[in-house]
Amino acid sequence: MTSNRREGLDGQTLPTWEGEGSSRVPSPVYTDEGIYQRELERIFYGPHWSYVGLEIEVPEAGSFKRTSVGERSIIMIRNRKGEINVLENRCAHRAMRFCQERTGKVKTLVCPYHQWNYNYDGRLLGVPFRNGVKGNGGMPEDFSLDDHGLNRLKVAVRNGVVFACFDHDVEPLEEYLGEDILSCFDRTFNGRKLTLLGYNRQRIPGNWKLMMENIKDPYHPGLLHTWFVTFGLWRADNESRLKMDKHHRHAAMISRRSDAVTKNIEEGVTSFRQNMQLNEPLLLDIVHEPWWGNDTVCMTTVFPNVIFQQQVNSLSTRQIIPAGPDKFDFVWTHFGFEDDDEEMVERRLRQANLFGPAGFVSADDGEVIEFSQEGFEQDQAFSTICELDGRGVGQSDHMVTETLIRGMYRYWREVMEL
Amino acid sequence: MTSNRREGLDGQTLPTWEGEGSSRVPSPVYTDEGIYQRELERIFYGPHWSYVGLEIEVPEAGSFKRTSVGERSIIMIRNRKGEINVLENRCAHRAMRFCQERTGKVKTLVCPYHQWNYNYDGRLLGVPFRNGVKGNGGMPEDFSLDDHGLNRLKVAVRNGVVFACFDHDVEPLEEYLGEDILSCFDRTFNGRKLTLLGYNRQRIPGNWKLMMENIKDPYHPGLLHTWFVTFGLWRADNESRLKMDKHHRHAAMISRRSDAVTKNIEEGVTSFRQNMQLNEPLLLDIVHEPWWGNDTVCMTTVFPNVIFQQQVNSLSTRQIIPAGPDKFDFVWTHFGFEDDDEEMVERRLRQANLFGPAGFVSADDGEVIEFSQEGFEQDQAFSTICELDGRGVGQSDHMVTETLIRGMYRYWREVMEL
Amino acid sequence: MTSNRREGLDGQTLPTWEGEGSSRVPSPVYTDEGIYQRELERIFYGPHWSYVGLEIEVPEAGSFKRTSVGERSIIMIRNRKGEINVLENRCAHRAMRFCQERTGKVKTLVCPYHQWNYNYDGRLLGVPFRNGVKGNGGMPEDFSLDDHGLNRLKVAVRNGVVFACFDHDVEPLEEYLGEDILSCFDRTFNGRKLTLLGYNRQRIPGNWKLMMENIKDPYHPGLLHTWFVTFGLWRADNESRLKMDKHHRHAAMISRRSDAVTKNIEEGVTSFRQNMQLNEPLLLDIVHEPWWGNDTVCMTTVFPNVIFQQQVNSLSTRQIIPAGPDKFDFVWTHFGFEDDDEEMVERRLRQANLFGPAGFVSADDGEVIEFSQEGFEQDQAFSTICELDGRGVGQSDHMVTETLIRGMYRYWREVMEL
Amino acid sequence: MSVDIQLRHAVADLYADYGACIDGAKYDEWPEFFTDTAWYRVVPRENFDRDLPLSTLSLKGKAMMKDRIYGVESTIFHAPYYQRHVIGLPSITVREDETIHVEANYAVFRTKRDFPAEIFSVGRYIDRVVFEGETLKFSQKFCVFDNDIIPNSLIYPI
Amino acid sequence: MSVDIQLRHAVADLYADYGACIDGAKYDEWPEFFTDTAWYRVVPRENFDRDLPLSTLSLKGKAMMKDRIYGVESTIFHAPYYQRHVIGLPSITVREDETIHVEANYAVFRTKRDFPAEIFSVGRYIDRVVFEGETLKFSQKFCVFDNDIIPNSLIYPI
Amino acid sequence: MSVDIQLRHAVADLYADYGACIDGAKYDEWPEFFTDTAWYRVVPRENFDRDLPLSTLSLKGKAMMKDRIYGVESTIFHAPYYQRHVIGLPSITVREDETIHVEANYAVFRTKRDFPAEIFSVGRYIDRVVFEGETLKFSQKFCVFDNDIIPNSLIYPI
Ligand code: FES
Ligand code: FES
Ligand code: FES
Ligand SMILES: [Fe+3]
Ligand SMILES: [Fe+3]
Ligand SMILES: [Fe+3]
Repeated sequence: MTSNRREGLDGQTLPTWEGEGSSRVPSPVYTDEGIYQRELERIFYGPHWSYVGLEIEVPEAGSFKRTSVGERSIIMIRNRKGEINVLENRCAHRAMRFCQERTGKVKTLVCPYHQWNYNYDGRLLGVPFRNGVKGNGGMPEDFSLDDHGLNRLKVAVRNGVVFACFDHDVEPLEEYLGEDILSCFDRTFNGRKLTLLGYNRQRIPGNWKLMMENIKDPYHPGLLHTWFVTFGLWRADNESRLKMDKHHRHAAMISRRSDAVTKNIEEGVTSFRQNMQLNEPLLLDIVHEPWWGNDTVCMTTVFPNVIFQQQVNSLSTRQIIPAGPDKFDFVWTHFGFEDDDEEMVERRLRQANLFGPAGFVSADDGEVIEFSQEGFEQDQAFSTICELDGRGVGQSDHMVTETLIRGMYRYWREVMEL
Repeated sequence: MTSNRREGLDGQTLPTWEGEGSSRVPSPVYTDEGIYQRELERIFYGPHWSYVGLEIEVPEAGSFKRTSVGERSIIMIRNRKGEINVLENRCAHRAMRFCQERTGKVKTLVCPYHQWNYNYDGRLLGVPFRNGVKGNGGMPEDFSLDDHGLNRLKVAVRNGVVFACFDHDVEPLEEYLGEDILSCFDRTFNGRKLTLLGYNRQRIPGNWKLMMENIKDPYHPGLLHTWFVTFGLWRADNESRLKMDKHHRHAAMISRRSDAVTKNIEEGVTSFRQNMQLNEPLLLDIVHEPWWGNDTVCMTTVFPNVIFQQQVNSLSTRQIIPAGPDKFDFVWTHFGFEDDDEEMVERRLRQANLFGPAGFVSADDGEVIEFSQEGFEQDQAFSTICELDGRGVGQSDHMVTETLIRGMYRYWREVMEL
Repeated sequence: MTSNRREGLDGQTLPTWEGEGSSRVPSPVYTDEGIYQRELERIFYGPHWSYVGLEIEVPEAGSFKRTSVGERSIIMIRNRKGEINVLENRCAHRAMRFCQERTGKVKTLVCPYHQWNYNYDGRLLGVPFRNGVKGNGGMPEDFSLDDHGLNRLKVAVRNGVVFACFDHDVEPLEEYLGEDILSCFDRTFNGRKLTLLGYNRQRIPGNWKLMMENIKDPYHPGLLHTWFVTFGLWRADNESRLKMDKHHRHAAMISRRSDAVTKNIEEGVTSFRQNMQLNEPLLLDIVHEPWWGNDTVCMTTVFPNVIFQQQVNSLSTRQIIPAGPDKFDFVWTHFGFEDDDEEMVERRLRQANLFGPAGFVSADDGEVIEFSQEGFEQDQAFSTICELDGRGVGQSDHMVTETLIRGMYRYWREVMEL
Repeated sequence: MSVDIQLRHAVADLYADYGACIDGAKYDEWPEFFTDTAWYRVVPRENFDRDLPLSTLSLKGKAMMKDRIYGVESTIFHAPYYQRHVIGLPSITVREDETIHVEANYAVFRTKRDFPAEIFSVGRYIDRVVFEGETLKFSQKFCVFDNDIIPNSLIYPI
Repeated sequence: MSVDIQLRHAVADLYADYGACIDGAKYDEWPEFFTDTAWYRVVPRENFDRDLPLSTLSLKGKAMMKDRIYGVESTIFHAPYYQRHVIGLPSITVREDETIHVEANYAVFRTKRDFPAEIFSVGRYIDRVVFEGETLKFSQKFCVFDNDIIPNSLIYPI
Repeated sequence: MSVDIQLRHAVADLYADYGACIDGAKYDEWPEFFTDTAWYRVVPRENFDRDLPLSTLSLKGKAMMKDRIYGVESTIFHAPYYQRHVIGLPSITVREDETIHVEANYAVFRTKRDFPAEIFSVGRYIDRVVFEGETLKFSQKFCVFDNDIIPNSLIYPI
């Protein structure tokens, strides 16, 4: 895969949609470099909130975590007031991405090239030799420290989760999420103190939206993920609800595990293994937690860059960091709660075997995304067909639908004007 | 070498040919991304037959082989009637390049993402939950399985060799090859059962046409390939004939080994080694096969993607799979005939040491192609000079000519309108 | 980092400068592929002298060294008259970059593909089968050897240093350098015989101009390079002079080591290590050489591709070979003088530990260039601020200034018309 | 305590055989390199160095390892690939309590169809071994990998 | 049969010397690592696993190996490059019939002028060795490589 | 002279420990692998083969090595990275004069934050070792690297 730009002599390939709808997504939406650049501008750097981390990752004043919003490197850092700032990791002097460690604690933010020095709020504190040396040189009269701080993003913190946005005119986080999605968010993040279990990082060679599709697609788990099917963790016939915000950019898939697991030949699901048995039942040692209510699974996709996972006892945030139209980094942050006992911690860690780059029910998601990308690359004239349960967009109380995907692309077309 | 696109601020570099002829090929023909995209559209996906394999590679119903035409992944598969189909390896649902193994045998073609299920003819047999689950969801009324099969290529099979084309309006294979080339083809492939000896795969960092040029260039073997020269396998003074189809896109170089090998200082061939002797004469243990007639070598280039090799007792097909303007994969399939005795099999395998990525007379072809590409990359204003034996195009009864190369580019200019 | 081309649907991003000046350099100047292509055309292949090597690297007739000017491979070779030629490494026949070894000695320059044969002046001496074989083929009547030699660059040799230029209308080297820079050049290269100590090669993932900036930036050494500061090799308060040619494209930073090394908190230089002591004082065993005069350091940047280093007893040329807007190869050639005694050779070799890819005061230059490039990549709308000592351009007798950088970009804007 | 020659050779053979087993795709034999209660763990160096307990894969006991192999071979869809282990010289230390600690650097190369070989995982084995009768087995095998990102997915054991 | 220490060390030295010989570009010495009738083969894992007899290179007998070296050094034009072998721990098995079978994983890195090192070939040596007097020699050396494509050409022995 | 088993094992341990020390970022312990007057050198194969005396790094004596470590840890600004050494089987030769010469091929992989592992340096150790009492130390260690360009900078010891 050399370049994704399919620009021929005959000019740029623009995506041509069949009709007004969003049920048939053309290949260039996934492969075109120009479209991707507009996505960065309008989506990742536009009025959309991006997940950047958890408060517990920066416990004290000066504690920082380096990550990215879109392709731009940023620093999440706690100031002396205990507030969390998100600053662009780029020195105002000569563009240095000066922060290279992933996490740590600093007194001030110093760019080593010429030791320009910023505080936790990104304010430029000083410039060496600003007034010259022995009367020579130095910065001009009209140079003002205030004009050359670090680029500061708008920040929203809710119940320990940190979001940021380059566009300061973005609506408040709560409005951005909308009532339904907010309630799913608050179900997991209700203010309890979180505990950090660790990270998994993978690079997936596919367009970033394919991951969003994957988690907005309740159709595939019961088919692709044999493990799910066989142990009833996810089945097309499980009780479930699908929710979206009013713009249809975010979604939540909520489901409950069925107690009786039966063969369902009638729907021709070949991935069900009747005779499959675990040698180690502990792998699926699920213990109900009060805050779940009846639901055993809640997967929330917050556009554009994060998925909040509750799969029985396994909890994680999954962050998307795009790196061109044809790949993205996918960062898993697993967590628990302060009041988890040892068994529960162990249980969350054990169930983590189902997820992440090696997970029984996640490793193949990365693979199918890669193969879909290959399919788009090989034919720019192709369009997908996402018409399960029709061509419209709306809430749903079952999982035999691609409505969430159509919803995301309806919003995408508005924003991208494509 | 980052990108091959030489598009400057001052707009796209188009190839500028000197005059009407095709004897001076400008650099962008080998390096420009836009030109390459048009080649894919008009040549590889247009009305030209591409080699995809040998019938013996898919012996039974359900046996398949995955390969590519241009950059598009395809599946060659035998159906229950014994016919060979060539299907694009891309699920109609969400573009999955679902077939990942190179070869095997399957009951049906199933895309694992949502288990859409296709038969050997590419027909969509079924879609899980098509009619919904418990009355919920499912595909729309107007959804028809017939509209969503795998993309099916036109197929031509001749004497055990399989060709395919995305454009169903392509002329019949026999017309496409033309009488002269067809006779060369039939000389080797006369209906005898073939036996598969194995594969060699190399990635050559050069434009795909440079490989075609190399095998249309009877000028170089007597100079570059010391091995050839010294043992008289290929010499400028050997008897030979050069043929083309009427469009000059295909060619055949036919030659016979000279019995007496003499120094030929007079032509200043410095690659001749007078005192060179084999420690192991078996390396050149050549045994004449009746079907050869008088000719010991027949190299046939079938535009755009295959070379059929008969070099004394060594037989192979060499498939070109382009991967950008600056590289291609080159796949060697060595074969023999069912009635070969053990010695002959052993002989073909031994002579295979002369060919392939490590071959005494082929390894350096890959190298010179790489270095030519480097030369084109470094100067977009350069043009080659292919004027040995003039500037015209025509058959020839000697090897001191570049007419076959001029022929290919004359055709290329017509098709590409450049 | 896939592609540096930031071309969105909304067309090409052109650099927008704040005002007429050159003190605020916009990101695309460092990242845009189209701008880079124009740089190759107008700067590297235009009327500018590029360093290609030292005379001692090609001691005898037929001795050659392969290197590059811009992205074009060239051969520096000595002919029988003892003159040095610089020839483009590209066969006139079919573009072969035929010279692959880095250095060596040859009788003639032969392209192995078809054995076209060139002499040390690049003249085509012969073409195999030019007159055909047995009356067949051969080159056309009007084929003239003189029309198909190797592309020959204009060459200038001064006191053992070799420069070349693709544009034969370039002004003489001495005028090109101008009086001030020439005197710095002649200070080191005064005609003494040089001795070759060896090479270091590194690939730096940043725009090539960032290296020029780095050596035109007397502001950073006293801050970034703790080693310098602490041992007084380079301090903002050292006596120094900054010179430029009249176009401000070249520069020289001349400085003398201060004897007394004192803490300089007043300027808030945190990189000074009071308690730092060498376990092995030999690392800084500096011995004054008569030709220095009072100056201990002279760093000369000759636009566009070379830096001449004299840092106390360590001497090197540093060649820039660009490879796209986002990276370049940096080749260090360390040398001494024929009359160096053993101790001095050993000393030069020992002090080489300070420089090169692992050097105490150079390794971090490569790093900061990489991080600056990352900063430019992440925001095309960013501009640097190079306003230390004002916004103008001029000579200086102190180091608290970025005037040399502003000078280079003033010239760059003229040449590039951007 | 000093390391006797028998042990050195037994360890060398164990690691050679272990790599050969996986690279040869004999996955069913893989759990047999472990004791019944062994802990097999694939963990990013980041988590390991920061004492974060999360693993990329954490299998406690041979039973769980068998489930993993079943999962890999029968339930996880993935592109086929070859693995190739190159394992460095192991360092062996026998503790007071007679437990045998072995560490070794490794590089695993992955080859997917139609592609060159690529670096898949590089890191360090931090293991414990015990003799079960004549044969040496892993009672602990931690694969602590340096590579900061996993190239899409990790299917087979490392 | 058990593997005695002398043999272990002789094998270790053989592989270390073999790699050093090639990486040091002492190609003329290379055939001397083999018996007169040895079979040296470089073969894609694809062919090997599918029992397809084609090799990328198949040299039977020291004479043919010498011809290869002559061909490489005097007849094949190619870009100069360095090779670097990193060979893993060998596994040795002595069969009933006293033949000594040795297998080892290898990674070979190639460096071309002006470029970083790259993975050139990774795979497994599947060899047989015999003592000729004091010195151990290869009577069979199969280099079964994983990498699904060869980066342009393969010139020197692996 | 023949190489006795003790020496073989001491050498194997030395190289395993050396790699572990660097990869484990225990840089302060690194100089302790050398004698007081040892010569540590990182040199491009190009210079080495052409007898050009320049090194990328040339540290004569343990004192200079300590200065290097101080410089690396306290004065050179650079991106953080992991190193991982995979070292091949060493060849040991004891000369007439009883000096012990050891050579071994190595591959060092570098991992920067947010990136996959990459080939950082491949080459050959050309070393001399001596016993200081019980412990084996390097009196010379030349790291002759093949890779024709260094990926930006080389900070830590190889
Ligand atoms: S680039 Fe940050 S201080 Fe100069
Ligand atoms: S992508 Fe093939 S079935 Fe959905
Ligand atoms: S390409 Fe140089 S001689 Fe033909
Ligand atoms: Fe899934
Ligand atoms: Fe050829
Ligand atoms: Fe510097």
